Amino acid sequence: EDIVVTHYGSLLYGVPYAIALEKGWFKEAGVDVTGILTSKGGGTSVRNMMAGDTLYAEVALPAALSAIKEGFNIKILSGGTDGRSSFWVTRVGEAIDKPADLKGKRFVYSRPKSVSESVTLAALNSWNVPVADVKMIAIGDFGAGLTALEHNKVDVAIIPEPIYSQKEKAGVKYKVIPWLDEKLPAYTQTVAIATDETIAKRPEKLRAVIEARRKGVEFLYANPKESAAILAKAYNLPPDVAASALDNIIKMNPTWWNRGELKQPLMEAMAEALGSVGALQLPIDWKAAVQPGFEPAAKTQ
Amino acid sequence: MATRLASVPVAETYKVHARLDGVTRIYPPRAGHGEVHALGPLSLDLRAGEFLSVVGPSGCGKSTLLDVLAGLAVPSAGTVEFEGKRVLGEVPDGVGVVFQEDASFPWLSVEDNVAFGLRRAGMDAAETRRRVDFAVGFMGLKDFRRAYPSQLSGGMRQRVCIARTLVLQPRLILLDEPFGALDQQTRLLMGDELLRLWRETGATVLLITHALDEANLLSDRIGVMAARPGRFIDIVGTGWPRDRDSRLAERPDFGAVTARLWSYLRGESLKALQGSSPPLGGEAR
Amino acid sequence: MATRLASVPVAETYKVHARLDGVTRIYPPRAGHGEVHALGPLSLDLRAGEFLSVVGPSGCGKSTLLDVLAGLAVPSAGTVEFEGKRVLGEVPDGVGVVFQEDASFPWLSVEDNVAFGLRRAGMDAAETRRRVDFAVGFMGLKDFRRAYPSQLSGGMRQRVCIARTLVLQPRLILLDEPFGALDQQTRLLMGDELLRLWRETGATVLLITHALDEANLLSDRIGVMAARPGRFIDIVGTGWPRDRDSRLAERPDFGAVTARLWSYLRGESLKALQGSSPPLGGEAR
Amino acid sequence: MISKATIIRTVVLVGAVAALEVACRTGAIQPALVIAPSAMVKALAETLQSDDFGGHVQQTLSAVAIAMTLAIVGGFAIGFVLHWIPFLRRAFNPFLAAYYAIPHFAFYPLLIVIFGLGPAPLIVLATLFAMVAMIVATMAGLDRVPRVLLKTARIHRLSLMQEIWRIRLPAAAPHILSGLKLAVAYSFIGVIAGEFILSTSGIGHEIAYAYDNFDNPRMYALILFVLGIVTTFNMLVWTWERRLARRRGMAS
Amino acid sequence: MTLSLRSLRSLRDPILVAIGLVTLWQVLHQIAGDSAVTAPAPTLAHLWEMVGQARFLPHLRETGLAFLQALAISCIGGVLVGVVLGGHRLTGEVAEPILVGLYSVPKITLYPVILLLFGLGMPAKVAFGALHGIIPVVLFTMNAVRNVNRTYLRAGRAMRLTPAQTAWHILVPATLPEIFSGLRIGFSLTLLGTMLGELFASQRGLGFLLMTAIDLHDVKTILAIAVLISAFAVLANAALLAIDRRLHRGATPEAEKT
Ligand SMILES: Nc1ncnc2c1ncn2[C@@H]1O[C@H](COP(=O)(O)OP(=O)(O)OP(=O)(O)O)[C@@H](O)[C@H]1O
Ligand SMILES: Nc1ncnc2c1ncn2[C@@H]1O[C@H](COP(=O)(O)OP(=O)(O)OP(=O)(O)O)[C@@H](O)[C@H]1O
Ligand SMILES: [Mg+2]
Ligand SMILES: [Mg+2]
Repeated sequence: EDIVVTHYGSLLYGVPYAIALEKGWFKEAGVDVTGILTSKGGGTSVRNMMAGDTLYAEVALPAALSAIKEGFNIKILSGGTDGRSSFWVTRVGEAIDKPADLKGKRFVYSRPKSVSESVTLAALNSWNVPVADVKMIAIGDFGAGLTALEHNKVDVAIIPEPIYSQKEKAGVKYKVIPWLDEKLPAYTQTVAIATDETIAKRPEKLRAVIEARRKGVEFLYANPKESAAILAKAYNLPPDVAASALDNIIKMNPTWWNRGELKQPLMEAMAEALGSVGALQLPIDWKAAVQPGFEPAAKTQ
Repeated sequence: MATRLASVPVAETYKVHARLDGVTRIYPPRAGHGEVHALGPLSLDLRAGEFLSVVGPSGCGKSTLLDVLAGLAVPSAGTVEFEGKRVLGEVPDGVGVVFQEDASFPWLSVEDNVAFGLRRAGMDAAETRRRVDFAVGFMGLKDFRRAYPSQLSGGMRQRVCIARTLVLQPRLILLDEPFGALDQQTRLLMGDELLRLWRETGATVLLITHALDEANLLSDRIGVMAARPGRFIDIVGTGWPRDRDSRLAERPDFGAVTARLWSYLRGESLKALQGSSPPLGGEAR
Repeated sequence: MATRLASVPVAETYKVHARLDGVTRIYPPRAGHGEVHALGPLSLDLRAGEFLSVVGPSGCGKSTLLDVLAGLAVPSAGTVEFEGKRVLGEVPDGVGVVFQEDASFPWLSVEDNVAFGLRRAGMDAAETRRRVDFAVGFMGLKDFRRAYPSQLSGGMRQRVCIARTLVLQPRLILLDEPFGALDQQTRLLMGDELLRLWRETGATVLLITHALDEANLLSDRIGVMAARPGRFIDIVGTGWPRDRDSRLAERPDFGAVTARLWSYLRGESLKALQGSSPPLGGEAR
Repeated sequence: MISKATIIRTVVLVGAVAALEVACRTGAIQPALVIAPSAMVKALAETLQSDDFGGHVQQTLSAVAIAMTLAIVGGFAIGFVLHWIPFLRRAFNPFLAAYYAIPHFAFYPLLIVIFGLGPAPLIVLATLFAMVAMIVATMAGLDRVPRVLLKTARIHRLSLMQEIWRIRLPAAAPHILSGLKLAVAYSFIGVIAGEFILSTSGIGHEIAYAYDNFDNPRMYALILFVLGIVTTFNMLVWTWERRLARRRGMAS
Repeated sequence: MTLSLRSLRSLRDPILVAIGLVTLWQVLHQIAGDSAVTAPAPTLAHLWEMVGQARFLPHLRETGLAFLQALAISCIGGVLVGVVLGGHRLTGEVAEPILVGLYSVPKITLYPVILLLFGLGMPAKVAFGALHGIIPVVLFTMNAVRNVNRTYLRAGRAMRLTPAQTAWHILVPATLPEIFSGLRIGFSLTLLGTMLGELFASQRGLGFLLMTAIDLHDVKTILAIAVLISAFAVLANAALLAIDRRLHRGATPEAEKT
């Protein structure tokens, strides 16, 4: 079986799967996962899952919601990742130390109506900075954003892990703005989905994947060191980068990798953020979007 | 050449080797110019084993006639037959053509050019080699057998094309000014060789030429074409013995035939130069 | 044509209009073939206002000679002069050339082809029109002035190229078998016109031809070339009056010159056909 | 007068569209993947009426127009220079076509540094993409110019520019056409694909946005729109080619 | 002797260009800095290290396999289709506008359709690669065939060649330079297309490596892969050029120096 995990191999959504794969927990749970397909995020992950007859996918919540909204036959099964996991940075020496400093600054985001835009707007809003006072620049992807930052074409960028750790290890210095998204409510980033057909025909396989992932998440928190080693191997990262990346995330947000529960308020927070920039039409019919019965059982300890 | 080429007797099998019946050819109107009535109506019986030349003013439709006869162009009206079968948009087996334009393949060496048709017909290598060697030598291209057409003079390229057609030993040979780029002496030598080949293989030959004494010398009959639209004003029989060569030109009655061709053509060429000629009545078979 | 073309007297200004001095031309070795010694060493003084023809076996280097003289090819050794200045890899002003190959521009209509050089030279529209009209009519292409070369016969395309060169009224006219694709009658008519033009403009003409009586009829002198590498065996002076035309052929001494050319060429053509000829001594000026 | 080819082509296209329509309507193809052509047209009509659409179209088309012009003119000029100077040709030839293998989208950051944020990097990308085909075709075409025509040019003592414009270009034109057709296609591909990944406006971005948001009707409507514009351009080239061919006796 | 000298020279010039490109690269690095372009030396060292790793080979093999299949389709299919469209007027007039029109649509947008037709995995990659590469080959071949000297075709007909013989023995050799121009562009685009296919959905292949590198903003790896691919494409192009020169060596006179 193949499964799709968004940004597998680069961003850290896939760590629990890497651990489960390494430990053989998928087989143990009754599903033989042979490959984890990656994709460039956004709608592509969902489309790939549908076209490729893949069992299961962990994708960005906005993508899942849009697809469902447009009538695609998929359902949300269980939770993936929630809350903050990225650094807000500026150039070293740039004087952005308090909300008032944000005035007139250039913020970079990936695409209009994307998560990054909605989060940026929400952060500004939380500090009562009117959008009219800043400049929002869309640039395509993180990498280009960083380059633009270095060349003084923008002032504030978002760096997810493990890029931050990698840059840090490579000696690139950024000035982190930790307080910027402090007041933001937590929100769901990724969720697990499957097609209606798979849900009807092979629910036990889906449960197996979710169960194996759950074990991976628990292992991850219990053994960060070993997890970092597995991550380094699966993602081909230098061990120290992997370790620092995991460390940073756990420090910043100890519950980023969710065991699999769907946290309704966090999902709604995301939906609202998207709705505020017009990327998603509210309200969401959560009943139709979510397929109950796949969330993992309560903690087994 | 003939010495080494098996003979293909045609005369016994067919009386009329090829026949044009009421043929016309009209080029459709195109960019810049209206339709061109290039040929006919024209009828001609090409007798088996005869050597017929066609002369006529520039632009009168000689090349068009050859295209139609060879099956390379479809007549706008009328029919063409070869060896008793209708020719319909395809060149029948046994017909060989040398074009007025340079048709040597620039990507092949001289010998590969000459061998081209033989190889495509599946002739075995030894026989191909034998025939090519002979033809190349005979055409005076021995020193240039590995050269490419871009390294040859105009006349040499023309000789390559003649060789390429003759090695195939066609039963009907159609030649469109094959000696146009050759000097007179070479023309004579080639003419004599062509006559020998013709005699020994019994092939039927239709030759388009501008040189009237060449037409006279080589032919049993000479068709004289009127200015466009091309039709035969007359077909002059020469009555020369089959066993002739260029020494024929010394005969006293030789000049008379050339003179007759001259007198026919004088008016036609002028007409052709002066523009659209009125339709002419004369048509011969 | 000449009646309407202003005359450009050349004879008074230069005695020797163009001069070849010890010219050779060797084509470098290339795919399939070694180097080809095509021409020379050869020297020639082209007198101002004369009509000189060149005859020689196929492949002997006539076209190469023309290229060198026109400045289109650089001689491997020796020098070329035109109107007292050295010709060095550039075609001098006042030289017109008609090539052996079809050089009509397929993207231009007949009249645009003929007007090409005039327009490039910045001739005003009215004069261009006048000259083009005249040349097109004179070449018998009136009915086809808006046609494109693909709609013309071989001989018609050749006439387009002749017209394109002559409308420019060059002082030195180089012609490489310009009448090769024309029938004999048209050739004669064109030859007479060429003579008239030559007489009236005083231009110098070098004509490469395969037709010996044409060479004889038109020329003051006739250069006879040996088989490759091309050199002059002899340069035959005809002594015809300047004021001649095709009726000249009826003179009793006309035949003698043709016969002399014949006798020169007989051996050369055979040699050319039989392969690499030994170097010949004869060189004429 | 409508040519036979046009009729057949229309029949083929109508058939294909009808087959797709049927396949979609009967559910043989899920609407999640491809929508019915009629739905595409309907969506296109709606899209055309939305107010911000004109801006996107204008942005994309002006970028395409600039890229196309630069590519065709520049491609011919560079092709000519390379043809003219054998040393340069020998030197650059292996690199030319290899350009297409380079994953250019990986260099957006670099382009942003050099050309800034805005339409410039897109235009540069599209121009380069379209130009290389033009260069290659120009060289191939110039190789084909018959030597006797070049001799004729020299006889007429044409200046270099005259020779290029009056002889080489028309003589090579039928061969250069393959490059021209590709240059047209690649200008569109370059700009739209660039917008797809990089930009935040333009048709390409709109398609990407619809794609990411699973707005299939809008996505296919936009693709249809692109197809329509591209076809219009191609038809212009095609008509011109046929005129060339007719004069030269290639078509009847 | 002369031959080896000449081939030396034909090697020397492109090498000079390559050196120039590397210099340009260094300059760009100075201007743009590590976050946009890493310097040549460390990048090449990184490439060397990458290629040396055992885990690199499966990626290479995956892409190579897909590429070879796609290339076969592009080249063989492209020439065949080009000859047919160019040689048969009606077919050409019917099909050409459709083909070119479809080709001009950015292929990323056709990705869902490709997925629909071929599913996820090798066939989709091959299809994506061939889709990119085949049209240039078709266009160049078709245009050249259309402009083949009519007299050659008439000569072929006079020798009673079958359509296949005409295609193979006249159309193809007469249009070889253009076909090779098309093949060179087609080759590179097939390579690009194959990688683009991997960029969207994959777990192996150079495209996968490239995508992760882009996601991680790992400029060094991005450049290393780009250099690897470009070097491969340049070498292949040089080889194609050399074959082309050999194949029609007699046909076109070298430009005469005057
Ligand atoms: N492809 C064509 N399209 C239109 N008209 C044509 C075409 N080919 C020939 N013609 C016209 O048909 C007439 C006869 O042409 P053809 O080539 O048969 O003459 P020809 O007798 O061979 O002349 P020449 O002795 O000059 O070769 C000419 O007037 C020419 O303009
Ligand atoms: N580009 C070339 N490369 C190599 N050899 C050449 C080239 N052009 C001509 N030759 C050779 O030079 C010799 C003379 O050629 P040229 O064209 O001058 O002959 P010619 O006298 O004009 O012949 P013809 O009467 O057949 O036109 C020939 O043997 C030919 O093979
Ligand atoms: Mg003719
Ligand atoms: Mg010659």
